[in-house]
This record gives sequence, structure tokens and C-alpha cells, in this order.
Amino acid sequence: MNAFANELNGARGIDAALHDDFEGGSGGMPTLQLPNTADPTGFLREYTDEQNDPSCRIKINHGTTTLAFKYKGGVIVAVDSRATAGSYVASGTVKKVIEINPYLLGTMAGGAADCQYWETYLGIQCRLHELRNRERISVAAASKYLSNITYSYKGKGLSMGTMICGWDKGGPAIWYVDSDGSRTSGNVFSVGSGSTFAYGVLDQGYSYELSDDEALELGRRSIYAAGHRDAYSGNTINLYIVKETGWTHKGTIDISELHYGDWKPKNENEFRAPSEPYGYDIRHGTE
Amino acid sequence: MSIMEYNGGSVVAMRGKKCVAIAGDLRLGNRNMSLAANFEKVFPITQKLYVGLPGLATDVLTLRDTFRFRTNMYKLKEGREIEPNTFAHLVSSTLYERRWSPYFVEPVVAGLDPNNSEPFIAATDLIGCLNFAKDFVVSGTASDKMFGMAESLWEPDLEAEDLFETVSQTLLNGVDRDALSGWGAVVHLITPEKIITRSLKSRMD
Amino acid sequence: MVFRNSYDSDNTVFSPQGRLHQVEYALEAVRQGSAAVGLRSNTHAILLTLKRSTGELASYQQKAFKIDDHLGIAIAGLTSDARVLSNYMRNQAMSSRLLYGRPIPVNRIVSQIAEKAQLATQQYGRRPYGVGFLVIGQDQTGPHLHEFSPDGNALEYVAMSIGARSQMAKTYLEKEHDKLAECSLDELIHHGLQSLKASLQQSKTLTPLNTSIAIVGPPGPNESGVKSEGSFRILEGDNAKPYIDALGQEEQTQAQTQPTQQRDVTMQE
Amino acid sequence: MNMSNNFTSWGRPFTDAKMDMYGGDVTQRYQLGAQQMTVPDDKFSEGVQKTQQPIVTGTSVIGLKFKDGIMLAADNLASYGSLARFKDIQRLYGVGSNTIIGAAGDMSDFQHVQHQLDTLITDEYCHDDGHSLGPAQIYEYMSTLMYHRRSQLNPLWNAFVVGGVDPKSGESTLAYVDLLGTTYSAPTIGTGYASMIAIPLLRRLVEDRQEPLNKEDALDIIKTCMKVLFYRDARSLNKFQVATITKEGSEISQSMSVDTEWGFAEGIRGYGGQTQ
Amino acid sequence: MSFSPYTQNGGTILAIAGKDFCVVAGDTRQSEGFSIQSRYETKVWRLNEKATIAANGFAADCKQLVKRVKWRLETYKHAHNREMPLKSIARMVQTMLYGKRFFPFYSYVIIGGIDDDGTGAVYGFDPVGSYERETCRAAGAAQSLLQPFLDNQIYFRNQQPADPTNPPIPGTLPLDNVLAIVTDSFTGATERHIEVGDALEMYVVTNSNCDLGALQQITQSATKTDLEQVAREEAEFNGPKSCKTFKLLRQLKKD
Repeated sequence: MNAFANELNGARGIDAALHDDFEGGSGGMPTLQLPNTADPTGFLREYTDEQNDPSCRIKINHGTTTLAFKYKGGVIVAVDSRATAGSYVASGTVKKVIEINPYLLGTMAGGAADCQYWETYLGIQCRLHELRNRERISVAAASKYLSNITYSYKGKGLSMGTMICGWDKGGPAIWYVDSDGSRTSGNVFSVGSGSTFAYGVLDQGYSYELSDDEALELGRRSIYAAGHRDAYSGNTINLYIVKETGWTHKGTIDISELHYGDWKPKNENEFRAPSEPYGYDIRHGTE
Repeated sequence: MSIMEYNGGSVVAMRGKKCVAIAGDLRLGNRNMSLAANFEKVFPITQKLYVGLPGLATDVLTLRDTFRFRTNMYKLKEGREIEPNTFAHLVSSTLYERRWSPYFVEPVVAGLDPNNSEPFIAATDLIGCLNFAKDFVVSGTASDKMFGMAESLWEPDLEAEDLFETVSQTLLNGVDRDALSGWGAVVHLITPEKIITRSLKSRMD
Repeated sequence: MVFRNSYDSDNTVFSPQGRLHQVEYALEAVRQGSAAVGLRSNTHAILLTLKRSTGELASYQQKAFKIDDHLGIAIAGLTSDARVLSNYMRNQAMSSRLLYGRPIPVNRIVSQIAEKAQLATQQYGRRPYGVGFLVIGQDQTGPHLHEFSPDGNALEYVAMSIGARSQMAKTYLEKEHDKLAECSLDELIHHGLQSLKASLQQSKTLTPLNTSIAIVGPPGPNESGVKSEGSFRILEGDNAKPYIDALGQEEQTQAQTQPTQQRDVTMQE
Repeated sequence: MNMSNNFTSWGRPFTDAKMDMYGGDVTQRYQLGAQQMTVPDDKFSEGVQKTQQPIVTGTSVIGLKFKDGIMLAADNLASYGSLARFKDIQRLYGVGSNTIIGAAGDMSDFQHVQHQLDTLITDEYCHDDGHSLGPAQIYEYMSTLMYHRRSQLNPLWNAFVVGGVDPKSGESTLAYVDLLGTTYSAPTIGTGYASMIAIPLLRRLVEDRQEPLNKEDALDIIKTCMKVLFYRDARSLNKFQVATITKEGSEISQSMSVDTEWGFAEGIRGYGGQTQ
Repeated sequence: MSFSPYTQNGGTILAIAGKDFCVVAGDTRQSEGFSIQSRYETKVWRLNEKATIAANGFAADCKQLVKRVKWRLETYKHAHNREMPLKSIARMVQTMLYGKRFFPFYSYVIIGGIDDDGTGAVYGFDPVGSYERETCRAAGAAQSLLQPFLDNQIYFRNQQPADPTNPPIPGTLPLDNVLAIVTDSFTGATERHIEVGDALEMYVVTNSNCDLGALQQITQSATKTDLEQVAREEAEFNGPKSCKTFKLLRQLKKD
């Protein structure tokens, strides 16, 4: 019998030999195929690590400025929408807020696929939790699910910096989870290459006592600052607010239009336009 | 990150019917951080000749001064303005002098011949290999993006205003897909009669 | 069913008469299933099946299944066993396309399931499959009709029937088989319907609802509006109507509402 | 541990020497020698290595499509580095009645593939049911095999040209597959050295040709290419075989050679800097 | 010497969605380094009546991926007795790509077709499965050349609308405009990228309302264009009311 045909049709089956990708098992962890080598990490590093080799073949899209903060009225989540591969702007329309369920949001920074995939997977787990326990999962528990996953893949090359935001029995909550496996709760976070710029504005204007409008404005203004100064952030801002009733999307806002003062809300759900243009030059004149 | 991408910036030049246009962005960055939105990288050489110098900012300024010095010397010696073609060779030889420790700049030259107003454009690599083009030249971190734009938009014998539109669209749409270029743009439209310089409103992210 | 002696509890033990009772029971399960007929001409191979409904509120049970673009089956017996085998066949058919880039030859896929079925007649702790197939397919060597039965047999036929009262259908086919080779598709279907009709109980008739026709081969003149990506397709309902109308059955319209009382053998029983 | 603000450094396998808990030197390329072996089969399995580099190698194979079918050619040399080790090996191999493959690269891997194909054809023959594997099917099988092995990081170090004519449909196949599982078909194919030296010639003589190409002319073209390859490829031999496959069947010729001219360059027209 | 399981086979792909159609295009050159391996090797495959996939990068990985996708679609069809909807195909492709997160397919994928609501849709992916629905997307060797042009022509970026109160909406261009933009994009990319050229395949996935006038015009015109309906028999069987996919072939420069 032909050995190769036999291998494919035999015990392992053609299915196993050629279809070893994740089939979305029920409840169990998906299995991700590793290269058949003693050093899979080194393998991945060689082919996907742009930092060591800018001409590396497989360019993975990276996402970049995200922030979230708690205040007396809930949680504000604001992100940009740019994905870059090297200096190329691969996309300006990335959804960096992943709507896990009506009460939970996850943000995306680092590898776009890693965040999208695992936060979708987290959504499945949260739903299962609801079905099993007849109550919504807490933000802390949801984030722990995610950090358990990232920790189990620690060192394998995942790249995620995410904030799990929501409202549960204990009120508003933000948990920061990353691909090193760390998991921290806090009041104010910003993640990504533009985070320093965002922090600058955020820290300056932050207070727990902000009104909803002030908080939304602060979130938007902070991402604008990052989009403006950071080459790898920009295009549009996605703005969310989380209240006891769940999250609301407060608009997709073009950063350049904010700069020039051209932006107007497209419907009544969107946050109001700023009172003046954000661009310094536009407010004060170039000279 | 390559040293050519350290500060970012892009330039494009195009030939039209009895006119040329040269345009550059205004960004000066430090890798990912944008520092200034008024860093012009296109400089006048004569009344009808411009050079665009995208690349490492320190070399941009050095070369700008070097070219000013050398073209002034040329004018003193020859008693006439340098012609575009001659200047292109000056650019080339200036860069080749530094063959083994080059300036990290890839210049673009655009101008009209002072005698017959014949349009002239050229570009070189960072060690001075000249490329005389009949249509357009691009350079800088958004060069590949602008190649795609220009190749689709450009056509022969564009009138001055059409050329302005073409070069502007090429630059703006090109730099919008480049993280390291943008933050404003300036277009110089060189016609036999006059030079029109316009600032473009561009994305600021 | 007649009571058998103690040699029937295990398929690895012969009876003193040299019989494997469990295998024979499996064949009985096939005989309990509703009838399916298959015929082959020089250009086409077709299957005709009689579908059952458990009552007025229920739909008709599917009897014909597509395996690949060039290949399909009709079943009689345990539907769940059929599903296992047909999934296996689909996998084998797709594997052939993946590994060799060719549609699997009909005889080979039939021998593969026959081999699988034979193992179940010989290994301790297993039971034979309780289902029989008629397999039609078109390959390099033309259209084919095979019968697969749970005893591990698989033979090629020009015409064959399986399932309840299939002997009547077989009698018809035996009478007509020498004419089949030259038949057009419509003639072939007509013969098929005749033989299927022969297997019916007296009160029953063929209707577009209880009959499905599966075909491999070039499209016929009455096939407009039929969806197919390859040679194999199944005609049901309106698509099957012209053929059944042509059969000229008067009571047709009446019988549509009359569900049959008999049921396919199911696992629960 | 705080996360770096430079997002491009996130989550990467650590590259800092101090923190490299994975024992990897970043600059060191990934080595096939460090293979994870599956369950050891016997006492020697630890010593078994996968093909890490070709050892005894054949040079290029060329192929073209002509009016009635496919023609392939390969020389009879198997080199051991720069040593012309075996001068009478066959690199063209018949698979079934209407397919021939030509192999470049490692000859032991080629023999393994021959063995695989032999069992495949034997299995097919034993079915004895009127079905057969044509060139397209054999090519699909080889592509799957080659890609599967590359995905196991255990490649068969070859580049194959598959040529054949389906006896039933008359359709001809000329296609390529290599150690990465890269596949393509084209009217002319050359592997390795031939892809640089013979392909321009073949494209001009075959693809740019206006009138149909008959067998005799095809053979002339093949000989021209083999001559040029012999002139310029240091690992080649002026002793080669030509395979012809048509609807009627296939044959591999006896070894042949072409007349070559190694005289003083001055007398050769078209050589070097001469323009006339 | 060491073994790299990847190579780069050049070429570029592109998809644009319209109101009731989607165009998925790719050039047909396959190269490795400076060698053109084949002048006609497809990068675009029809998946079903509503979906077409294009994949670009390492050709062997791309072909394997498409094989797997087709396998899964076939399995789905057997199990559910219907075609998998476009957005489900997109999600499935994400899990398939991500399943090889640690041994990635070196493959940039675009899926184009008709979504559940009957509109044209494009889904663009990165090699490890991040994806989004878009109006247009270019990928592959000449991605950076094509995408700014599409931003300009499809998303109307940096364009002042003639009527500011009624700006044009992306994804509503008529088929003939879109086909012209695709052709222009590829002729441009062919000029400036050595890995792009030889021929251009455009798959036009249409829903039943789509005005096929542009395609009819092309068949009648004298230019050297090849139009064929993919899976002709199926279209005949399905009658006039269903989604149809057409394939347009145009020659590109071969140097």
C-alpha cells in the first residue's frame, strides 16, 4: 500500500494530516498547531519578527492607541483605528473595541489577530458562564479567563495589550491584561505606542468626579492627541461609555476632522461636536 | 527601522505641458513621534528650479546649504543661473562624493529650462544615481504609495492647473497611507510665467 | 419475526448450520426499510426511492443522499447507520479529490464501505450495519449502479432494488433489464417508476411528495430549474412531478395526503 | 513587569540575552538538525536526521509542450559537491504509461519519491478496474506529498517537472513542484540553473512561436537548450536523455549528446564582446 | 545551509464591493526572486455562488488554504444542505488562519462576494486571521501602490464633493466604473512592480438585481478581452434569478 496515501487515509486520517487547524471545540481550549521543531518559538521569531528583521516575510498587523478610565458615571473607552505593517498604514478602519457582550468591552493593542481571536473566544466563554450560572460573568472573572489564556501561551509569541471593561455587581471595572500574562485592575489605563501622548492629556484632565460629557470629551481629546503625535495611531476614534445598563457606542470620529473643527455628529447617539477645533494651529493661527 | 525612515517625509515631482510641479509633505518626526508640521523639504534653487530633499533631516539641511553654496558659486563663475540638467548632475556628483558615507537623502529635481522653458524632472538615489523621467518621480517614505497613485492619475501634457490637481492627489493620498509622512503639504507649480506655491490641507494624524 | 436460537447473540459465532444470525438480522433491517430501485443505461444511472412519512404532521424521510458531485446513494434500513457510512463516503470522496485531484471511482468507494461493513461481521463486540445502499455514480468508465449490503457484499448491477416489498420491483426489472441499456433518461426513469410502483402496497401510489429520483448523467429534457454542481442531482417535488405525471396514475392527487402507516426501522424499536 | 510602550516589542519571544529563557540566539537561523523527532522507532532513531541539505545532486531539468504532447530532458550526472560522482544515472522516470517525471536536487530523496510512486501505480494496477492515474492525478499526489513534507519541516529536497498526456482526454500536463510544495504549470519549464539559462531560450523558441511545434523541432529546441546548459552549468554533463510523452504513450530515449565547440573564442560567432 | 519553509511568489490581489456586486481581481504572474515561474497561475478562486476568494503570498500556502476552505465548505453543504453564507466563511477563514498562529500560512487573503443582505462585501485578512469587512482592499506585492488609489477613487478620500450636501457614498459606484478602476490599478502596478503582470483575472460576483450591462458591453466590444461565466451549467440550472459569477480576463504587459 502506498505509504503516503495510507498515512493520509489511515489512523491519523486525511482530516488530521491536512486539517489540523482549530475546529472550535465546545468548551475545550482550541489547539493551535505548532511547527514540528524543537524550538517553535525560534521558528516563529525568524519569520514574523519585524524588529529583528525588517524584511521579515510575514507582517502581522499591529494596532495602537487605546485608553479606558473609570469615573463616577461609569467607564469611558476610547481607541483609534489605525493598523500599521511597518510604516504602511494597513487599515484606518480597524475596530479596536471588541464588543464581547452588551456589558463587556475589550480593547485591542498589539497583534490584531491575537486580540480579535481571543476576545471573541472570551465572548463564547462568557456566554457559557451565563448559561451555567444564570448570571452575567463579572469583569474580574472574564479578565481572568483571558489572562489564563495569555499566560498559558507566555513566551510563545502572542502580542496583546488589552483592557477588559464593563459593569458588574461591583460597579464599573477595568482590568488590564497582556500577553505576558499580567492582569491588573485600575482607574486609568492607556495602552499602545501612542499611550504616552494619551496619558499626557488624560492625567491632566482626569478626575473621578467628571460628568458624562466631560469624561467623553476627555477620552476623545486624549486619543486625538495620540492620533496627532503618534505616527502609528490615527484615522478615527471609537468612543464608548459603559453604564449600569451596558455599553453605548458614542460615535466613530475622524481625527483629522476634529483637528480642523469639521466634525459633526451623524446621529443623536453620537457624542456632541467639540466646542472648538482641536488643532492648535487652527485655534491660534500658524504664525 | 532604516535611517531613511528616521524622520520621515516624501516628495513628488511631475511634468506637465510647459510646466512642472513639485510637492512635499511637512512632517518632521522622530521615528513614531511627530515633532513639527512645518518642515519644508522642497527648496528653490533658481527662479525656475526646485529641489526636494526627503530623508534624514540633518542631511536635508546640510544638503540644502551645500546646494545653495554650490549654485551660488556656479552663478558667480558662469554669470548665469544653473540649468536644471546641470543642477541634476551637480546633485549627483555631490552625493557621489560621499559614496562610502552617504547623505541619507534621495533628492528630486524639478524645473523649467531657462532658455526654452522645457520641463525637466529628475531623481537620484542616496549616492547620486540619476534617473531622468519623462512623466514623474517620487521619493521618500511614501514613494511606493505615490508611485501607485501617479501611475494611475498622471497623463501627458497636463495643463498647469490639472497638473496641480494630479500632483496634489498623488501626494495626499500617498502620504495618508504612510505613517511617517504627512502633517501638511506644499505644492510648487512652476510655469514659464510664474511660480505658484500652495499649501494643502491634509490629514493631521 | 421468528424466534432464533442462542447462536444469534454474537456475530463471531456461527450457528451449527453455518450461518451468522446477526448478519441475517441486519439484512432483515434492510428489508424493513422502504423500497429503493436503481437502474443503469449506457448513459445514465438512476435511483428511485419511496419516502415514508410517520404521519400527516411529519415530513417525508430523506432516502437519497449526495456523496460527491458525481456520486450518490439511496438507503434502506437504519437511517442513523446510513449517516455514519455516508459521512465516511463523503470523506473518502473528498480525500480522493484532495490527494489525486480526481473524483473517486465508484467501484472503489463501494468496496471501501463493503470492507468496513465486513469487519463488523467478524469482530467481537461489534454489530453489522443495519442499512443497505444502492450507489450510483459516474466516473472515467461511465455510469454505474452498485448495491451495498451489510453482510459486506458489494456488487455491480444494471438494475436492482432493495427494501420492503422490493421483490416485486425486482421481478419487473428482471423482465425489462435487457432493454435498459439503450434507454433514454426519460425512458429509464419511466421503467424505474414502474418497478417502484410494483413494490407498493395496494392502497399506495407514487406522488411527487413520496418519490425522489436521483440521477447521474447528462441532463434530460424535463430537468430545467434543477440545481446541480456536478453530474449527480436529486429530483423531488415539482422537479419529479413531470415524470410521475407521465406515469399516468389517476389516484395520484388523492394519495398525496395519505401517509403510509409503516415506518422505517428505528433505533428505539 | 511593565509593558514596553514600544508596541512592536510586545509579546515577542524575548530577544534580550539576559531574558532569553528560550535558549535561542536570535541571530542563529533555524536549524533543521534540531528536529523534534516523533516517538522513537528503534535504537537508532536518535541518529536519524532529516534531509538538511542535498548531498548527491542532479542539476536542472527542462520541459516543453509541443503539438502532440510533452518533451522533457535531463542529463545523466549526479554530483557530489563539485565531484562528478555518477555519470550514468537516470533522472527521468516513468510513472504509469503516460507520465514522466524529471528530478533535480537530492538523488536519494528522488529515489524515495520513485518508490512512493511505484507503490501508487502498483496499487492502481492491482485494482484492475479500468481506472488509471493520469499525469494530472500523479501531479496532484506529488504536490500534496511535497507540501506535506515541507509542512513537517522534513522536506524532500527536489524540484520535479511532471510531464504527461492523459490517454483518455488527450490533455497534456506540464507542471512543476519543489521542496516547498510550490506548484505551477507553464508551456515551458526549467528548474534551477535552467530557469535562468534555458527558460529565455525556451520561451522564445516555444511560446513566441507562431506555427504549431512538431516533435522533430521540439527535439531540436531541447538539444539547443541542453547544449547551452552544458556550456554554462559547471555541474552538467553532455550526456542526457529526452522523454517524449504523447497520447499514445511515453518513451525515454537512450542517452545522447550534442556537438560542442570548445575552440578559441575568437573564432566563435556571437561569443563574448564580439558584435558580429 | 538551512531550510526555510517559506518563499514569496509575488503578484497582487484586489477586491471592490458595489451595491449589488463585488469584483475580486488578481494578476496571474507567479514568480520567485527574479524568475517568472508561470505567466498564468490563478490567485482567485470561486468558492460558491456568493463567494470568491483571493490569496496571495507564498503560493503553496495559498493553494493549501483554499483547498482547506473548499473542503470545509463542502462539508458544510453536506451537513446543512445549503451554501455557507459569506460572513460565516469569513469567520471560518479567521479560525483557519489563526489555527496556524505559530506556523502561519504566509498568505494574504481577501474574500469578496454577496452578503446576506444582498450587498457586495469585501473581507480583508492578515496572515494570522485578523479581519474586517470593507468596501475595498488591495493585498500582495503591490498593495502599497494600489491601496492609496482605491482610497482616492472608492472612498473619495481627499476629494471635494461636487455637491457638499450630498457627498458620494463609498461602495455605490456602478459596475463599469469599478471595472475601469480595477483595470487602471493593475496596469499601473504592472508598470512599477516587477512581480505584477502578464494577465489580470477579474471575478465579478453579482446578485440577481445587478445590471449586467457593463459585462454585456465588454463581450461585444472589440478589445482583447475574455469574458466567461464561471460554472456555466450551474447558472443554467439555477435559472435567471440567482447570483452569478463572471470571469473577465485581460492581458497585462509581460515585461
